[in-house]
Amino acid sequence: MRISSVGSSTTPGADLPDHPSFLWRNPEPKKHYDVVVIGGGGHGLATAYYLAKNHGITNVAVLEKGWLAGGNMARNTTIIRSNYLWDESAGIYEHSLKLWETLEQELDYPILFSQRGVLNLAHTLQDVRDSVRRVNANKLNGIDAEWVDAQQVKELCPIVNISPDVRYPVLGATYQPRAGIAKHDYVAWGFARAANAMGVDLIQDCEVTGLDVVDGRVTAVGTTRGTIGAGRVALCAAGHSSVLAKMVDLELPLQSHPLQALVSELLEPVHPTVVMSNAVHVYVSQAHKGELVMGAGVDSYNGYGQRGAFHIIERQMAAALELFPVFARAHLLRTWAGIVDTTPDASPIVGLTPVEDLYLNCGWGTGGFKATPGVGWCFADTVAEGRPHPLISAFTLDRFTTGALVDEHGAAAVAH
Amino acid sequence: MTVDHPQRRSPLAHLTAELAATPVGVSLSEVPFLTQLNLRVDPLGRAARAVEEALGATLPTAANTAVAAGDLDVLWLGPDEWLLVAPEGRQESLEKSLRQAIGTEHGAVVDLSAHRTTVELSGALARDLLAKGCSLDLHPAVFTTGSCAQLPLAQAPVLLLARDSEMPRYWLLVRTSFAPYVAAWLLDACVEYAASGP
Amino acid sequence: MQLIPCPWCGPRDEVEFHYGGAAHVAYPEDPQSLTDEDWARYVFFRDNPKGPFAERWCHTASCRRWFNAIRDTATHQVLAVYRMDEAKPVTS
Amino acid sequence: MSLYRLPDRGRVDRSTPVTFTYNGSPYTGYAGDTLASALLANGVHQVTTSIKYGRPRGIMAAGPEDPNALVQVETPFPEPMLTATTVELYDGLVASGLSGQGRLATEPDPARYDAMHQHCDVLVVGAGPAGLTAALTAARSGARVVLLDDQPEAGGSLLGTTELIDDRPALEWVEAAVAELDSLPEVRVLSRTTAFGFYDDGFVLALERRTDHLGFAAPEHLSRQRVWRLRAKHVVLATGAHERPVVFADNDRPGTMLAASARTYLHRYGVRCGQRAVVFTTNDSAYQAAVDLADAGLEVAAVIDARPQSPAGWAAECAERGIEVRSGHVVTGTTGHERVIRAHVAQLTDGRPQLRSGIGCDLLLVSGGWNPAVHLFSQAGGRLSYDDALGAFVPSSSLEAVTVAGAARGTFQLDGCLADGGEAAQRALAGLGRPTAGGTPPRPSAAHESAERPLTLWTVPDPDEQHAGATQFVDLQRDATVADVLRATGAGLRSVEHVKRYTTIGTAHDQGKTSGIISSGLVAQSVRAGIADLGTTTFRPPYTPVSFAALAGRDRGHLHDPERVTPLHLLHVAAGADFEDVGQWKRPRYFPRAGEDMDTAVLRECRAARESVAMMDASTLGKIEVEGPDAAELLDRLYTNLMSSLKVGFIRYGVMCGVDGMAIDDGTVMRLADDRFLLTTTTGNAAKILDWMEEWLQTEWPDLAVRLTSVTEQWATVALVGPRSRDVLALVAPELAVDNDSFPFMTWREAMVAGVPARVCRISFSGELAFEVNVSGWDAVTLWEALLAAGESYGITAYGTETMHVLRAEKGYPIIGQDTDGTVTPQDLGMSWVVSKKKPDFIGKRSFARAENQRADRKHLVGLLPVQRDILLPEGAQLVADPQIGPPPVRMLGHVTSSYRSAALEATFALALVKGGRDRIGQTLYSTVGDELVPVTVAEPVLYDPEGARRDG
Ligand SMILES: Cc1cc2nc3c(=O)[nH]c(=O)nc-3n(C[C@H](O)[C@H](O)[C@H](O)COP(=O)(O)OP(=O)(O)OC[C@H]3O[C@@H](n4cnc5c(N)ncnc54)[C@H](O)[C@@H]3O)c2cc1C
Ligand SMILES: NC(=O)c1ccc[n+]([C@@H]2O[C@H](COP(=O)([O-])OP(=O)(O)OC[C@H]3O[C@@H](n4cnc5c(N)ncnc54)[C@H](O)[C@@H]3O)[C@@H](O)[C@H]2O)c1
Ligand SMILES: Cc1cc2nc3c(=O)[nH]c(=O)nc-3n(C[C@H](O)[C@H](O)[C@H](O)COP(=O)(O)O)c2cc1C
Ligand SMILES: [Zn+2]
Repeated sequence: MRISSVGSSTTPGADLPDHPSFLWRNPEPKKHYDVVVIGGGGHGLATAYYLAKNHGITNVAVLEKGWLAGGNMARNTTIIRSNYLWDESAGIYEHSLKLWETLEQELDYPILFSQRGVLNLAHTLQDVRDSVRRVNANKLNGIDAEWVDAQQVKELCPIVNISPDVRYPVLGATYQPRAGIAKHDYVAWGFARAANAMGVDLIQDCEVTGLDVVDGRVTAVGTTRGTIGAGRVALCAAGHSSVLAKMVDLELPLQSHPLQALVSELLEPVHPTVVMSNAVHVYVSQAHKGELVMGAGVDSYNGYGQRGAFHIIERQMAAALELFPVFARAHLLRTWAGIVDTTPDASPIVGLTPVEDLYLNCGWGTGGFKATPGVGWCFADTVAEGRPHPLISAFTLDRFTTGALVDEHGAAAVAH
Repeated sequence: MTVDHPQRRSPLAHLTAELAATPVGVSLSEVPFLTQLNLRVDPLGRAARAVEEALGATLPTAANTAVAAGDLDVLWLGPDEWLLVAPEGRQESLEKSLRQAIGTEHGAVVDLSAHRTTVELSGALARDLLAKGCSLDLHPAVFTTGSCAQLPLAQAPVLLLARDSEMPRYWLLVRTSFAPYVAAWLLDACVEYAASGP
Repeated sequence: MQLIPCPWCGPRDEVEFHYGGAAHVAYPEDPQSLTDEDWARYVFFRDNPKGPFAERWCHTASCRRWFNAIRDTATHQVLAVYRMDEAKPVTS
Repeated sequence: MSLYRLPDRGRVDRSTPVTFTYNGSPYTGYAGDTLASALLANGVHQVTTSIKYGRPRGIMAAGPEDPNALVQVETPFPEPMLTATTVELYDGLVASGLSGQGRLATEPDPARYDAMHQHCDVLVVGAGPAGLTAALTAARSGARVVLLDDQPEAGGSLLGTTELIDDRPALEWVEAAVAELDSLPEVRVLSRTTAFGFYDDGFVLALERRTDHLGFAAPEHLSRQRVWRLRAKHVVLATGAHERPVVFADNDRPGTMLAASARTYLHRYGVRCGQRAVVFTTNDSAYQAAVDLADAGLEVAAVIDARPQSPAGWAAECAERGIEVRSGHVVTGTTGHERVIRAHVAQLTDGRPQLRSGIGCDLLLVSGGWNPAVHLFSQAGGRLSYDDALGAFVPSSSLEAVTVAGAARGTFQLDGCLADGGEAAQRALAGLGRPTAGGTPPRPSAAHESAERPLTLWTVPDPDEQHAGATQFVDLQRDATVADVLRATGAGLRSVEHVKRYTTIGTAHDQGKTSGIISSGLVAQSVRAGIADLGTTTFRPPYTPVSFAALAGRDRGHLHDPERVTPLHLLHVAAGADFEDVGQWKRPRYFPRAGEDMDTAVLRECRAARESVAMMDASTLGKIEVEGPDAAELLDRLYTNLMSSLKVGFIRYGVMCGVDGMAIDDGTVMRLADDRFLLTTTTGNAAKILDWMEEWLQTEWPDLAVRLTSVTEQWATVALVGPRSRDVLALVAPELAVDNDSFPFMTWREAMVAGVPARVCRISFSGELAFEVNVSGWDAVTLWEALLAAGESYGITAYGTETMHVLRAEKGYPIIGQDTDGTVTPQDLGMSWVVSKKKPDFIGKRSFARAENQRADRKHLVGLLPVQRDILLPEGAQLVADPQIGPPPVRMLGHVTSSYRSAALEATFALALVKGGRDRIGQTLYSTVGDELVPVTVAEPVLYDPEGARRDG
């Protein structure tokens, strides 16, 4: 397998590695599994992988209602960073980032993890305060983070317009050098292939339509391909978590919203890093083939339609051109949307549920791609051991009752 | 008590010349210092009738319509909310008569004369100009004379009134803090109609 | 871009509206008497169905009225709108 | 005249020659050409080389579906990645071929872009025969109709044919139709306009290219491109169909072209694309191309028809022209390099090609059938189903208020398209409740009746069995081949979506318009599934690429977002203020004098406020009037403290919390009358708080008789601050008793100030004796200038937000949003006094009782004094207990929220949120300053005048 670096060659297609010639089997579902993972997105696949790898639990099925990793995993802007504000978040995201750093070798799959650094721009004095606060907290949590001024922003990303004359000038940015992007599909396929190789059954076109609960304990899942017995059930359904939880009358503090993204045509390298801006509401990177990948905030209303409204895109383009005037004649090639499950404090919910043997991983909202290996690791451990892994123990459902929220709105408002 | 305001300044006074220099087909001007009162009463209540009597005008109950009575315009803003627009200097007398008419019934009268300023927009191209930033159907058969609507014009909230939908002639009532933006936006929208460019 | 039919102003672009989430979630009669769980339920937990959803919208850019709508969250189709003082209509 | 340009055909303007440069060589074409037609007319087929393998690539189509002919345009301004088939030629055009990656200009784009809203009863997309009849039928009824088409002129595929309608050339009918439409007042016809997105409720976005075709002559004042935001009651999609190729080995060689496209080049541009052609088809439509080319003087060597039987009528036409027809044959490959020189032809027996023979040609036309352009229909949520007879996906569900007509729904005969258009319009009119006007439907010339069904053939078996499929290109732009698809299915992939992502088929600029369905077909073959079940990949906007700038429109630069300003703004600008963005507002941050930096200016401004008198523009504060018998009750429910006990003429400070108990805003409340209050909000929160209040009022407590009105801009507010403020006020308000007894703290008065009516409040956000004077926005300048004049002898000093912050922080007054972050309660701020114990309930109260709120180590707002008195702590600095920090993670105790140099304290100081902070007062903590830790002493938050003696003057 060829593993290549980024942005060097003049023939962009030639840059990309070949995929392995075998990925996974397409087995018929068995009657019973030790663990049934619902949802074949990145989190579900990573969970299955680590169940097999770290815990030797291989009688596992991942049930996916559509095509594998066709949900948010197929449509996120792939930003990976760990510079979140609170200790609890720093713990899980940094654990994840460390895993990313060796994941390519671990999975023996070219996931194109590129640590090109992420800039979060500050445009107002309050942005500056919040940024400095986060940088300082990150440093004390052992996370590489810097505050850079506008001039340094320009050095890191020369096409950013740092003129003071724009509507919302760039006052500086936080910078995490180890942050970056990866190729989303390859990550999913890497986990899938490795899990498959260890015996995990990846079952597509298999929608879970019911959960059997006997004496307060989940025993099986009803699917469009028949009932499947389960020792334990791990829910990794992202945008559809509420719908599934409802099957066991479990109410979740989640709202599912459309979140849109877009790409341009392939362009010669112009954008060496990742730039995010809350205030003007856009984030941009240039992916490996050369397309600009961008996103903005969520559409305001609940929606399961995997599509959003176009004024969001138009606004985003205006914002992008404020920051990057050279993008004027780049072309919008494709837009799309995912369904993100947002929580009141912009932090995930991971752990046990009131239903025995039913485990929950949801609420990653607009920012869970970066957590894929980290949460897969911790969630697998939680499911295997029947207790919360220490790194996710703050992200209980219970926190909404006690009030011990992990409010990451500041670090996560345009959260990717 | 009317006070003499020697230095009173309207929000777009400094742009008078620019607004006057629009291309053929568009006229733009500020109509400063109009009296504007916000009125809230139950449309079915006794107070509403008393108000109508005092004003000599009906309170329109059809959404997004205005009625004119003499030099007074009554614009529907909501099911129990209207904006009364009158020539300059009438706020105190109008407020007084409204309060009197409402009496002890629950209502609200708020002087908003300085809250918004008014931009008059007319000419053959006026509708096109608005259509650049306003999602409402401005067809004269739809947004007829006397129609009014609150909505965004580009990025600014405005209150739009069709004084004459055929001619056409519109009023844009704009919160003063947004007025320079709206003026700049309108002037920029005119650029394409300038015969030889700006 | 959805057209949201304001019960007063008629159909207008969605940008004119503010989304208010689930409808018919009453403020508890006596919050102080609730358990922490019940209070948390009121504060943080809202229905999130796929399909018809009774939700609140406010026509902020225009008449500033709050109203209820039943909208299918899967298709975005607005099935009904009704004023705050009207009962929830039956949509099949 | 070149060998390839015919003297007597085409719609190009031969009186207007146009010179252009391609890949460095000069060429000539005509007005009315596209870059592609002009290149072809010059005998240039190769446009570029391919992205991955560097293979020569040419022009394959005549429209936006071309997967190959990518160019970079350099003049008048660089633009990446346009298809040569959609670039209209203009004088001075400089362009070059692109191998997949475009290049952005480094200088700013000078062009204007804008948007326009347009409503109509019926929107017709596509001005081919179906669209034109639909538009005419609808328009004749008096309906408001918009007809748009991406081409410079109407006619659709008729532009590339020689058909007759009503016994005259079809284009005469088109011309008459357009003239009639143009004459109707309620009709708008937009050419060069592509509908690129179909959203909910009849909302269609379209891009009009207004000046691109003018090149250097484009007038600067016109927008180059315009986004139309169309809202239609009914949409007729008459978008036609895209011809697709059949895949065979080396099918990417320049000179290989879609059959109907060659026909279009012939009839529309007067270009013959070669001298000797071979036509390879699976359906009837390519025969017309063969016949037309032959009639135009090309040698048509053969028609290779994959079907066992060629259609009799067409066979006869071919025979008449001496064109050999080989049915049951396929093209298996090509020879050539920059251009095809030979087509390899073989008989197909039981699906296997037999012995090959070569036919010399410089043009290889291919038709593998037609894909209805269902993109917009699918975007709008319409379902597709596979039509076996057509070998294509067609609209299958009915969408409310949408009708698909003509080739877009699989109607491929002209008569059918004309009829479809009329019926679509009738359906639309019926839905709108409009009667249809009469009129005879147009009648086309008779078409060849054919008994032969089209054959669905995605790919021809590769004679090179060793590298099977390696040069059989499915997506030419992505250099993705049949072998790639097979590798994907071999890897276990079953879904067309996976195959798309594995092979990248369909992800280039053309979004797989010609290749997508072939990929589906191949997958179906490979995994032995029905293509009907596999379906297509998802159609997403935009239909064709749209420049970012067009979408940004005029929302750029200073129109990007409104700059909200106060009535005093121009005075501040004239005074040289440095501004700060607060929400959308521009607020003066400080007023530097010559040679001053911010620190010096702020120290001076602070000193003036503390020692004499200073003033600031506070007009940006949100202001809400609350009126009605239940006004006090509403405020009691929303504020944490009691407002109903406030007396008329008095003012009270209040805090609002969310239901979660966290502080969301603060401000003052004036009681104007028993049933009237005026409250202020923070600058950035005005709209949010009004919405918040309305939400509670309308949705929870409709029984309360209260009405809320925003009066933010009605009032301009000037804060007059300092020990001399009373003296200055007395000068400008001679009738107002300003002494402490007559005008005590937290009261307000009505008075004439500077000759204008005013409401004067005695409140203080600085701890000094201070007043806030509110006047009508019209009178703001009068007031400001009068205060400046009256205060001159006291050295009255204008100050900005920075000084305001220092003054308030010295007093320990928090700023919601700066000293709080959504996780802070009033108690955390040390403001238990503002939380009523008496009220049975108010918003947020219940949350205070939660477990987390009981913890002693919650964060509290405290003061911090750096031990070294001149160190300014950075806002955002983190605090730790021990200077000896171990390895991370290090336990953090809180952070600095506000930090300033204080003239009054002659030291720096800060406010901070600190875990258990109130219990740490007097302790030493350590604050990060860069990579250092510096000791700080925890202090009471009120550092200046803790007794509050100064505010009474
Ligand atoms: C536009 C966009 C941009 C984003 N950008 C970023 C970013 O830059 N960085 C970042 O970190 N995060 C980002 N995210 C968020 C990230 O994509 C998600 O948080 C993350 O992918 C969620 O985990 P997942 O991969 O398991 O989810 P998914 O891939 O959505 O997996 C859930 C799966 O469950 C399946 N499922 C649902 N219901 C059922 C059922 N009943 N039966 C069987 N299967 C079911 C779904 O089909 C789906 O495949 C973005 C998201 C979007 C939409
Ligand atoms: N012989 C065959 O097999 C065959 C197959 C297909 C079509 N045809 C012929 O083609 C014609 C089809 O007529 P028709 O009216 O359905 O289609 P058309 O192809 O004549 O016209 C469609 C028009 O819509 C435009 N268009 C497409 N998408 C657009 C968009 N998104 N925005 C703006 N414009 C867009 C196209 O440029 C074109 O001008 C008939 O004459 C038919 O006989 C024949
Ligand atoms: C990081 C990233 C890069 C992408 N690049 C391209 C691209 O170059 N071309 C393209 O057509 N789509 C691209 N896509 C979008 C996908 O085609 C597709 O729209 C997305 O996976 C959502 O799936 P859907 O549109 O089929 O629903 C990209 C998506 C992501 C997440
Ligand atoms: Zn309304």
